[in-house]
Amino acid sequence: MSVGIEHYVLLSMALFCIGLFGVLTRRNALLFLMSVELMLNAANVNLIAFSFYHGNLTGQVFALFTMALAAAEVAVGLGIILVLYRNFRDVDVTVPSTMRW
Amino acid sequence: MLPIEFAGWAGLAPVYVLVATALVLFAVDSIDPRKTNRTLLAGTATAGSLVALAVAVWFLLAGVGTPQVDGGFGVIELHEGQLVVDQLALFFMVVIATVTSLVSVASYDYMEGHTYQAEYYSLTLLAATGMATMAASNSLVTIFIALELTSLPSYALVAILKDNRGSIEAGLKYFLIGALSSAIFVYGISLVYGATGFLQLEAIANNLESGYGPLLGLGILMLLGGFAFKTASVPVHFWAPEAYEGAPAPIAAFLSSASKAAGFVIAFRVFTTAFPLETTTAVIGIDWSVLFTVLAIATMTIGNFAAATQENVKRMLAYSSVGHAGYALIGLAGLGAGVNDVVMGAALMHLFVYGFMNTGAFLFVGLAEYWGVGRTFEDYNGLSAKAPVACAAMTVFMFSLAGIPPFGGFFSKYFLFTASIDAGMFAVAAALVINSALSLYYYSRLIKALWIEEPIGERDALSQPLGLYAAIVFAAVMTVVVLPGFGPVADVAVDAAAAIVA
Amino acid sequence: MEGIFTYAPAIALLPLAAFVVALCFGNAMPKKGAIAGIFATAGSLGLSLLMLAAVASGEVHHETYYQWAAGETAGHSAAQGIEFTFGILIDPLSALMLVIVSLIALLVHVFSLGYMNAEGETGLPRYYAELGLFTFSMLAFVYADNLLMAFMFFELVGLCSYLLIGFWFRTESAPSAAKKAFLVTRFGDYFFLVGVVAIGATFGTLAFAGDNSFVAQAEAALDGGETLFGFDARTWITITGLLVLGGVIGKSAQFPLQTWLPDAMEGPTTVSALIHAATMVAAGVYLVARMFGYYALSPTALGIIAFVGGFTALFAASMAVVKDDIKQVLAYSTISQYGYMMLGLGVGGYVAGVFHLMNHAFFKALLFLGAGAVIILMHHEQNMWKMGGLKEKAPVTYYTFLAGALALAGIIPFSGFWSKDEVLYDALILGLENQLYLAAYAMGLIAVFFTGFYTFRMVVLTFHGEPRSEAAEDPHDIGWSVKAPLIVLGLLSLTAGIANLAPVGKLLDMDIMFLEMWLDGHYGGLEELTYGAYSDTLAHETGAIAGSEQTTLLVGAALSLGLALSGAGLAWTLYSGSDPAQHTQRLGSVRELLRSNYYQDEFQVWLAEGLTLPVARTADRFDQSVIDGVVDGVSSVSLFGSGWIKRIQTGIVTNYAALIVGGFVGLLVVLGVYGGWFV
Amino acid sequence: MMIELLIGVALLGALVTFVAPNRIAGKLAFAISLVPAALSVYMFTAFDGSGNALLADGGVIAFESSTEWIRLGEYTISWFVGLDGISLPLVVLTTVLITLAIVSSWTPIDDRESQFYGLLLFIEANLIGVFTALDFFLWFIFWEAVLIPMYLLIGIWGGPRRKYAAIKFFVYTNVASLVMFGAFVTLVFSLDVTTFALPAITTAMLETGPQAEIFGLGGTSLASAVFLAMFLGFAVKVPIVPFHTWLPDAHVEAPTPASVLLAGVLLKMGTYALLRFNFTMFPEEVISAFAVPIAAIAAISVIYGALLALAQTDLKRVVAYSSVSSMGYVILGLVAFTQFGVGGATFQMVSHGLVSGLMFMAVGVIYNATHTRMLTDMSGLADKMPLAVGVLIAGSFAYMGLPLMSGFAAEYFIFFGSFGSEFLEYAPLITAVAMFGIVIVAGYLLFALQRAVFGPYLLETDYEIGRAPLHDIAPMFVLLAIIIALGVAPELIFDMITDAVDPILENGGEW
Repeated sequence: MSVGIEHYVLLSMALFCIGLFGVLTRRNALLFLMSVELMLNAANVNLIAFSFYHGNLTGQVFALFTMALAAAEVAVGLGIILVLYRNFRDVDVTVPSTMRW
Repeated sequence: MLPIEFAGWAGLAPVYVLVATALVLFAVDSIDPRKTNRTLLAGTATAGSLVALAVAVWFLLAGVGTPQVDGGFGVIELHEGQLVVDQLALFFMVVIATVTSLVSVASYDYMEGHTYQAEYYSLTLLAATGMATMAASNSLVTIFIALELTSLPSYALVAILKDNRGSIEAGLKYFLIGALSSAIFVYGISLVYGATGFLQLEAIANNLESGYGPLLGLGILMLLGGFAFKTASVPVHFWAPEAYEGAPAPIAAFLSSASKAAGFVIAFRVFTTAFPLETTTAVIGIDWSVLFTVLAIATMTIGNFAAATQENVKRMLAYSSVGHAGYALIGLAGLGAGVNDVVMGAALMHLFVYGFMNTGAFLFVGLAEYWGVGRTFEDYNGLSAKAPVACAAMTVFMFSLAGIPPFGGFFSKYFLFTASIDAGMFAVAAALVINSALSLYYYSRLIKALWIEEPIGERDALSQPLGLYAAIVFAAVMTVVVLPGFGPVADVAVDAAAAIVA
Repeated sequence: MEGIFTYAPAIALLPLAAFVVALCFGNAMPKKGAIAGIFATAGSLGLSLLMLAAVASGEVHHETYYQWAAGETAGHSAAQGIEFTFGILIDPLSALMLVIVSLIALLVHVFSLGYMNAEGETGLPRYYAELGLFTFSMLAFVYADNLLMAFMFFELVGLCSYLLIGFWFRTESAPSAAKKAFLVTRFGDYFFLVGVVAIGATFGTLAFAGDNSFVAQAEAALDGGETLFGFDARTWITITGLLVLGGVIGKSAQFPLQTWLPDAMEGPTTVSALIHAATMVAAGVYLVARMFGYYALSPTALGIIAFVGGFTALFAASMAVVKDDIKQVLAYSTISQYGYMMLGLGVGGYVAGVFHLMNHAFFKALLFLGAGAVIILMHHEQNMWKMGGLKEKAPVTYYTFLAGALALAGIIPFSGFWSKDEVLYDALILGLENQLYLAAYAMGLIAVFFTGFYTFRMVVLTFHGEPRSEAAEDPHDIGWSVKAPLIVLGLLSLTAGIANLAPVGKLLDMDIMFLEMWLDGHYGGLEELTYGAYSDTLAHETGAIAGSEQTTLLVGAALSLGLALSGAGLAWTLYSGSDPAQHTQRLGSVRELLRSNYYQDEFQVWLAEGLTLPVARTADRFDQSVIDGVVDGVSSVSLFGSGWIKRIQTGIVTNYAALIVGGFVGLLVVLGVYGGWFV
Repeated sequence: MMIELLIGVALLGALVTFVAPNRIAGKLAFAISLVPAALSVYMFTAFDGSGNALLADGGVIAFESSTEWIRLGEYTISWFVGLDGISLPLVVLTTVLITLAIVSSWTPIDDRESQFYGLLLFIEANLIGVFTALDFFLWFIFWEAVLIPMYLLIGIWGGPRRKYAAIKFFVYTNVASLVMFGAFVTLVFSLDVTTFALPAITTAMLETGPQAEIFGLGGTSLASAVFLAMFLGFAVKVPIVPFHTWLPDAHVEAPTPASVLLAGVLLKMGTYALLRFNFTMFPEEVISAFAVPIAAIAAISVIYGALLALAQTDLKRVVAYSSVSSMGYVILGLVAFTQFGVGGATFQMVSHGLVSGLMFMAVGVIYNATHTRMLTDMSGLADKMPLAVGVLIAGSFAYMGLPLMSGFAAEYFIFFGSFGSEFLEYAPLITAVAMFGIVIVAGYLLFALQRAVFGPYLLETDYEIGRAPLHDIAPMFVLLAIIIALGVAPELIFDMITDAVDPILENGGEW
């Protein structure tokens, strides 16, 4: 059986939904971040699959960009999580909730 | 007379100036990391953004982006259309550079005594670079990169007060929501790419018909996640109140004015260039301007209603900023009714004026934080007795934000109102009326606190920090002056809008 | 003589000048402004007499002096434009009235020297200024040549009476009485103004005289059978006429708007004299006479005037019977006497009405000034039961007062007899033909008895018998300025009847009915404003007893004289003697009714405080709670909504993520369904 | 350039006064305000306009000046000002009243004077703008900008409930303006014009009417809907019952000079706008459909407002509610749509401005001395302050429409114009009902006078109540003089008013 474009899309969607699920349920900041990475990777899967499908390299190149930016994002994210831990002694994202309403 | 007669790449000169300034700031800091010369740093940042501003204005006046038949230089395309310098881009570069310079000047006093000053300024400039690039981006790739270039320094800037729990909380929330929305955004890009096979906006438009409707529709919807995040619109507006409240006031001003404007410019460009209304409707089976109509109403309503009963001034401004995003969304909601240039032009004008009045308002909050008078309305009571000039400026901002003449906000808001009627959006117009009334209530509450209420306790004389005062007064003067001088603003805005929606 | 009319405006303007002078410089002047007033009114009187002479020589003055406003009429009017002007009309009627008004005003000014200055009142410049303004307003009203100008000065007269009645503003009662006077007359003036507006809008003119007068227009409309404002012409004329009559009823204190007048006694007695005799109250009746041509077109309106007059005459007289305050008695007598005038005019007795107006002006001024003298004598005591025996101590006052009383009671040969008799005679002959009017006549006739009674009750209690208080035993002195006006007026009360000895004239067939000839334009006048013209328009059918005019005349005169004398006689028997009893107990429950003025004051107070005020308060509560409540409610609901909406922002970032995702899923579902993505 | 000069002087004066020291601010502002006052009086004498400024029928707009300002798509917004017989008297009223209000502020305002007088001059600039602007956007800028100084004047220098009153005034009238703005812009977009200049819009409206359909409405139905929405918008500003509740609060809490301006000029903005927009731009056909309801509301406003005034015990509130009543007359005159009706309504705008200004000044002077406005607390003031009380009495009678004072002329014109109106059905009946207001107004004012100024002097204060200083009294005498002058010679302004009113009545507007 040949692997059609639909399968890639389904895979990426599943990946995206798993990531989303993680975002919604994980309270640990690091896990939240990882879930977001998962969602980004879902997009990468799509991009590469579609690149193949359309026969141009744009998608693949863009996937590279995405990865690079994801890394940068993680770098900033980790920095913020670090100061979060310093200030709140916790990396639970639901703890800082002084600002509301 | 223009460098771009020799080289097209020079069209992005404002961006280059900004990024160069950022690098210079890094360099300055690297030479002697232990010494902090505030004047030098703030001066460099301000000078850089002012040069960028000057270049952008010069380009605009010289006719870059103006069609050649009208005696201009035409639109400059770079990298095969990945980046374009047209009137729209330059218009927003002006807004962004203006806000950046105001913020830089104000930060001189605000950041006094804080660490990481050089990083602060260079991050600001980097974010400004990202925003300016967003204005010129004409491909989903460049848009994404520019967007991230804006976002990442912004996260850091919001959280830059490392010992301040509010700042950290704000940074965290901003970052997490930002990460989530950029994931959604990228996924949306991938779907659009899947549906059309291209990422360059005109190319997308040309290949829309070949796409699979639902896939494209979902992609467009998810793209919206990125724009809504940047513009702090429903449904991705949740970060805004917290981020603005917790961030240093100049950064809040920066984000709520410049970053929002940048978000709008890509939204405008993407939706008008890549997804022309009629073609897209034919493919996805639904008129996306309806989507923006709903979002505009929801955004302005949620923003204004939530702002109405705030106790914390900064948070009130934050919500009002959400409300104004709703107003600006009219620019997209009203497309397709035959008056595209006016509708979108009005939104552009609003973002332009907003750059002054909102920045000024947040900077005033920054001034209050600098004084240490407190954060709530009550804490502001009777400030006018001690600082009449700053309070008069703040009054100008508030009335302008409320759309009361004779201030610049009047024209832009009423043009949006006019445009929404012109476009036949009576629901939006009605929502605007209700929200406007409500906003008048909470803006005037602040004026009441400043001028009418008696201070709760004795207050010492307040200092007059030069930078903050200069920025605030300049913003106030501009807010006033822009009213009589609205003619050129309106011309440029309508022309810029006409160029992309035609 | 024609040139004299050049000075006509000065008649009114002189007192106006006095007003300004007294107001601005009164304090610095000798006699606190009285001199200015006296000179001004004397000048007015002199000019008025010259006018009278000019009219007598056959000239009439009718000139527009000033255009107040002009514009287009709209709609219903035949005329295209309308001009509102100030003009002067001096014809026999107004010339006569000018003389009366300026004479009384002059005498009141002189009397005030004794009554106010000598008594050490404060605020005299204000007093004389207001008197001046009062005189100005009334004189201008009298020779106004159109209805609007008349209305304007009619209102100013009201203002001045308000100010003068409230002269002693430091008391509780005077301001209250002033307010009542203005309000009640204002109520009448409301109808008057509607009438003015209606007449102007209907006919496009408000002029009293000339080819283009509203009367002429109305006649033309009648002849043409036009429809005016959806009514046939006569009905509309009746309606508008009655509207104007509203103002008359208010000012002339006719039933049911007479209640303000007795209260108006709170003002200085001099002011009462002026108000009752020549200005405020006279204005109403004068207005009816002035536009008699218009009323003549509407028999219904005239009938109503007659009945109002007849009823008021009787009604007020009955209340005067039980009053203890000398001024109160006079006040009710005024109401009653103006009722006679209205009756006279209502039955078409134009001459009779004007004649009585003239006579009444003299004898009522006399009585009030006399009462003022008594009050001076009595050290400001007004209760008649505290008086008595003043006859010997103040003979001048007594005899002049008596002359006035006899005139008031209608005893031959005093002036009041002649005019009252003529009024009643006119009513009688009309009533003989038209039974309805007989009732009005009957009321007038019965009132004669009461008049005789209360007049002599007053005279006897005040002057006869023994002094019943210390003040009465040792009266205050009075000066020449008090006596002189009394003497002048006393003589006039005695002799004014000569002007129109109608019964004598008719019985002896002599041409001595000077006033009738005067008003009929025999000496000069405007044709359409003559008694003859009015009678032609009216074309009343009159009857006579036993078919003979003379018999009717004699029967009528005998009846009224007899009743007057019997009333006077009854009073004499009841109250003469050194220590008269009150006798009012015999009236039983009627006494309370009369003393309380038929509870009319209570009714009107109830109207104001029991009805209008609660309605106003209810409206206020409604306004505050419902209307304003809605406004505030909108804001409360908004703010409540605000509090609710901002709760979405929980502060927990995971919730935000969920809401964002939820938002997108919601949008996806909606868009998907609309866009058909799920198919 | 005269109008620019007027506005410019006021604006510049406002700025100068803002930065002047408190000590001299009052005198300085007075000196500055004399310039616009003198200028406007000069313009009054040099007035060479004719016809109505909005109706291009051979008339001349006086002191006209126009420059293109902003282009919004195909639409042009311009700086376009000029005067006609309707607006000129109102401009003079504004400048004179401001000058007098400044003088009358010298006593009561003893805090932050420079800001206070600066705001007064600022409001003057905007009021002049409202009455002179002939471009919709320009007009609307001035119209809205008036709110700012008034909000601050009430809020800062007002009475105990000033915050509530200020914000209510601000928000309520602003919402109304938005509604009106929306309605009018809708109309403009349906017309064949590419400008917001009012004369052009009027011409297009009357000659061709709406060309486009909006919301399924076109032609007469669209015009009617817009007429109604605009009427509602202006009704708040006027105010007409039941949109009047902001007014008593604002009036009562405002400091005296602000009350003077609020009652004297700001209320006239609403009626002026009604005349300029609703009753000038729309064809008779549209107006007549609403004539009876509007006239009925006007009559209700008169009676209801007067009844409310009757129920008050606060002297200032009495005067405030009576404004509601008086404004009802204006509406009645407008809707009668006759020369005397509309002309009288305009005359009443001026007259009521003077009279209510006078009343508020008098009440203010009394308040300065007694520190109370409650009728129940006062008694016998005539003894203590004869001049102030004398003016109060004169003002009261002017308010009641005493002949030879301007109020009578105004009311008489209105009554005369509306009674005979063929345009308005049931005109005689409605007029007669409304006229009953003259009785109630006498009732409550006389009642108030009796309570407050007559009777024995009873007020207990721990200081001596002295006579008011000359600069408190003088402005009132100036007003009184003008009131009497206009009452004796209404043609001073009535001629120019009717000259500008006539074209309105003649435009048939047949589409």
